Amino acid sequence: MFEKILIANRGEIALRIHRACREMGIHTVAVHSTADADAMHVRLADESVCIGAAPSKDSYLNIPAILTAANITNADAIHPGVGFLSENAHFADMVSEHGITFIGPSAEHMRLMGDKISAKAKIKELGLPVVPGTDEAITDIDEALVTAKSIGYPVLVKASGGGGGKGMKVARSSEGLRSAISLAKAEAKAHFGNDEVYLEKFLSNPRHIEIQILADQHGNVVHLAERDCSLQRRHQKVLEEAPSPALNAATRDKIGAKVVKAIRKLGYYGVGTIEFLYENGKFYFIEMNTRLQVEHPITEMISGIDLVREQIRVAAGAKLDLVQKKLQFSGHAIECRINAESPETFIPSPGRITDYHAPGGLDVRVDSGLYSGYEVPSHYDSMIAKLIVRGRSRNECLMRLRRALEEFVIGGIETTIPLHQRLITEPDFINGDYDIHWLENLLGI
Amino acid sequence: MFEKILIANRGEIALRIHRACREMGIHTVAVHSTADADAMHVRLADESVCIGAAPSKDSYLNIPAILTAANITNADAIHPGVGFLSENAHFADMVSEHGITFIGPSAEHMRLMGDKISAKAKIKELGLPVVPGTDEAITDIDEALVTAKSIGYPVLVKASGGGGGKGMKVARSSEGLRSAISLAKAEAKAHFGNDEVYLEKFLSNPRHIEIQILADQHGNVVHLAERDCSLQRRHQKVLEEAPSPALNAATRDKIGAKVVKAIRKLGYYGVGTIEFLYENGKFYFIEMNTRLQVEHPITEMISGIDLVREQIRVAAGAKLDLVQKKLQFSGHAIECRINAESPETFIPSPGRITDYHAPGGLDVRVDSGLYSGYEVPSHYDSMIAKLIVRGRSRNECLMRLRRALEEFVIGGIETTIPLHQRLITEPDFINGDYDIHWLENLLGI
Amino acid sequence: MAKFDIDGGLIRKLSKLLEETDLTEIEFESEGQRIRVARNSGGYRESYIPVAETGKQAGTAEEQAEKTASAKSDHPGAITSPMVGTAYVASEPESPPFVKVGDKIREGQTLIIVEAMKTMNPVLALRDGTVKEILVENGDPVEFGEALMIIE
Amino acid sequence: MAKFDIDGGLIRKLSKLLEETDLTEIEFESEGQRIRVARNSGGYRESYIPVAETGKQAGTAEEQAEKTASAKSDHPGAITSPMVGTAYVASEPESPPFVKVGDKIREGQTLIIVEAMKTMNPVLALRDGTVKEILVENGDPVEFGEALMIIE
Repeated sequence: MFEKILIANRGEIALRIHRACREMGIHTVAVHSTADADAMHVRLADESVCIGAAPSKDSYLNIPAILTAANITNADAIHPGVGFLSENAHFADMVSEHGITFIGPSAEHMRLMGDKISAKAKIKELGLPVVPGTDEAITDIDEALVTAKSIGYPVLVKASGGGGGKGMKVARSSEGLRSAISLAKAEAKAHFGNDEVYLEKFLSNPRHIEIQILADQHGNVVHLAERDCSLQRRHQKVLEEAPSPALNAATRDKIGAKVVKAIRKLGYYGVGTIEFLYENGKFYFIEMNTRLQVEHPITEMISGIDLVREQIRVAAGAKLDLVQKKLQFSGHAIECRINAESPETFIPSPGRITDYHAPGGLDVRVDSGLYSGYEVPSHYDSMIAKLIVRGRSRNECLMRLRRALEEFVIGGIETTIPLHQRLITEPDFINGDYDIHWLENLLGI
Repeated sequence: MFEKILIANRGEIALRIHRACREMGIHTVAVHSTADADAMHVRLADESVCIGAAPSKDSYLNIPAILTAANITNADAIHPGVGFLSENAHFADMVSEHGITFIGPSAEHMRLMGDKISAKAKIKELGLPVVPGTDEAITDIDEALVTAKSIGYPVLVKASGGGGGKGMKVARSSEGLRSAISLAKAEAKAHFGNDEVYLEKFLSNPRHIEIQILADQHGNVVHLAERDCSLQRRHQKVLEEAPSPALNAATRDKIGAKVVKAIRKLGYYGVGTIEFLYENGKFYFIEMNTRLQVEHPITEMISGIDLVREQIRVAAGAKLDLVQKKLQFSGHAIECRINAESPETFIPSPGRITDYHAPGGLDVRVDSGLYSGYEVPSHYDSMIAKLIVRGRSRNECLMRLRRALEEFVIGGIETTIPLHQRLITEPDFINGDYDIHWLENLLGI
Repeated sequence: MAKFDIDGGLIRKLSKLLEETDLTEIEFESEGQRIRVARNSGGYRESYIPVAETGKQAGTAEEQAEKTASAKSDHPGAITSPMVGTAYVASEPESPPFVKVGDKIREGQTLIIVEAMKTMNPVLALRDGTVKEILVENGDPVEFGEALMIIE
Repeated sequence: MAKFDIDGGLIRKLSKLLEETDLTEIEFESEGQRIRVARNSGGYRESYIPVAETGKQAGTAEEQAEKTASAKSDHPGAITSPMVGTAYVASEPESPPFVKVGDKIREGQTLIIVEAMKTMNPVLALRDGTVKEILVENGDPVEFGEALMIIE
């Protein structure tokens, strides 16, 4: 097992990883920007190194600085967390070249899944259902028109190198398709420096359902059931639940088994998430995330498994001691992402936390680096806390979530707590009756 | 189900009960002394009523005030919490007479178990093992000498109406017995107004192991495994764990089944705890607590069952939906009682909390009414927080506890956090190798 | 010891200055004399309670009323309830009230009755005075320490 | 008692000064007169970090050193590290150091080298001055922004 892990991230996820390390008896190195010198995980870590100025490119995306920090602290592994360099295959290569273990899958798998077109082709080959569409980049508009007709409108134009909704356009007719393609190309070029786009069937009212997998380097693979992440705003997840209100045990087992088989065939190891759209009882692969997910705690709450611990173990070459048929998923869990934003306008609200009080009690978990007096920096993502609640049933979980939200105090800045309080009173949400558009419709976007 | 529950208690347990009520959609009434007007549960409750001055006898033990508060707020049930009036059969009677449900067992069962001699006789009759000793009060010294000889020295002289170690004396010889009896009688008289004492075998190195039971009013009884509460200081529990490091599954099932059978025969309903001393593979009944226990969360953590919720349900007449053979106890849980006391001298340290930060993350639970700026009153028990941690194994639990204690910040007063930090580094504790005297020996008491 | 001649006007002036300027302390010394005023320099707000507003199901109006009552109970002429119970301002529903605003009252006179557990507990005047304000209505539930009326 | 002549305008002026300067206290004494004004800053300690001491495995001495280094990096004459890396005070292990305490230096002169990812990054003087203090030893790991030396 590792002696010392460098955590190449910030915020609540850096604290999450620090906690797993401490619990495994592994020393931690926090690397941080000048804006995060007072962060909770920096103070709790065994060692900390300031690696650059506040902008991410100077610090959390600064590969030479992170590798240098790992060298001078003698870290034997680097955990990339989520976001930042966590899906950067080049970084994973560099880490390995320096004789340090990258806590994640192989760089090849990251590269494969990082490109949407190659990912889709591979997944299709592995026998998982994909969204009907072209397997290749659009080079010719006329060809695209033919393909779109065969798929059937509406169709979606997506950037090959994209993510987060950038470079995505819906076309509902052949006329619309022409402009959608040129708009998507322009956006893709601007955001990813690559104007490659491709075509896909546009699903009208799908849910976003993702399967968590965990695999070791010895061919053992398990799935840890699904998460329903349909509540999104501008392609950003807002609230997630596990299991999905839309799946029954048979459907879960069936897709789970398919995914496990595919991952084993792929030879993938580490944690990973296969994201699907789910509509009319059918799954359609959208992408695979080759890293920990923000919403991993809800899976931990229903499976009893510490995903970060397992991720570190398999990165160190350990064998999984989990067997699919012995895994039990019990109860229901919901995560609310709490952002430093106006709950109405979603304008970011960085600043000083004057009061902080986290809810407690049975089956209530808070993952957050906040404390009274902490200054939320304006340079990064606005997510400042995750409230995760478990109940024996979905209803119990909702009731517990309601009371936990009542107890949560974050003063001095605006947060999305009121949005979550509103969400859990919506009849559609209470009934589990929502799709990926539901939240935006509710908010009138 | 109840519409509105009055919580006749204070501190973390009042907050605990409030949380269960909120999660069941039941309105809460907090009754409080003048010293607790700013308490967390008072602020969170739907309604609050100040029932008297700071001393407990004027407020939390003030039966007319509590009943009047229930009347004017139209509460249909009263939860007595732990301590205060929770084992007062007279109070339970008064509550019923006012047409309000007492959330607890019948007053008769409380009365029966409240008297140590009648409790022991009954438990013996029900087939549970008891500590060898006289079944009756000592009236004659010579008779006591004969009995002591037949039990075998050392023997323990105990007050019939006692508790908390008051009126308890060990005698190691017949000479010692004479003075032990007169000392115990004097203490019993002073503390309980009743100088009745009785004799019992004194166990040298027992563990304190208690079985949690839960029973409805329809004859359904389950046990929720055991808690090991051997770590005590002056008969006050300091740290508890579940399951006990000393029991294996077969022993657990055997004593559990015996207890369930006895409780069913007794016709008892509500939550309850059968406390045993455990030495050389044998259990010896000491007492039954006819109420919720402070340490109930560790049972919740390994069973997944919300004990307060179940307690409220069965008080309302609902049937248990739990079946013994379907209950699973998974993982390991430890509770640290955090007191406002010097960790070395145990001198109480009431005062204002300047900084408060509770630990978070996976399987870490905090039950506490503390917040930054809260003033810990000097009138009551010094327990201010409970840190409860779960792990898949005892070792994982210990590692998690260590990191959670590191994160816990309570500033402005002294607390016993450093004591707990010390305890979990002790090899005997790490090995689970301790009895009820271990902690006092460690502390040199 | 020489008589210390406190200049109340000066203190009031300084107090107002403190308020106006949001200072916590003013100290002044002149010709062997020194004065210092300060106000609540606690380091945190007094009795700050970190409770999300939504935690309270009771309306804010009710809370406001509660606050007012609590403020009244600090009034030097407040008569507070000796117990939790129901306040009665008259001996019978049809009877005239024990006292009305403006009444001159004498020590020992019954001002109000608080009923708890079916026992009637008269609240007596502890000194002579005049009823300035009656804060409860007949049949109102009252808490321990809640102000019932103001006598001056 | 002599009339205490409080200058309200003066206090208001001091209050504004407090605000402007972000001071918490001003005390003034002149010809037997003394005035002092104060204001609480914030209601919580600045950059208060609620971390239990035991959370830090690193010794307190190290922490102390860290604090000192951090204080030094605020020094107006501090030369700080442009990156995380390893500091070298000389071009070769056997060579004399680039600069010594007391040396007069000229703008553009190499003061120290920070090595990161096997590249050598010279840290140059931005103006003329004198080396007052060298804060790192040859081969020391340095953070971004860490003070390397003081030039005056």
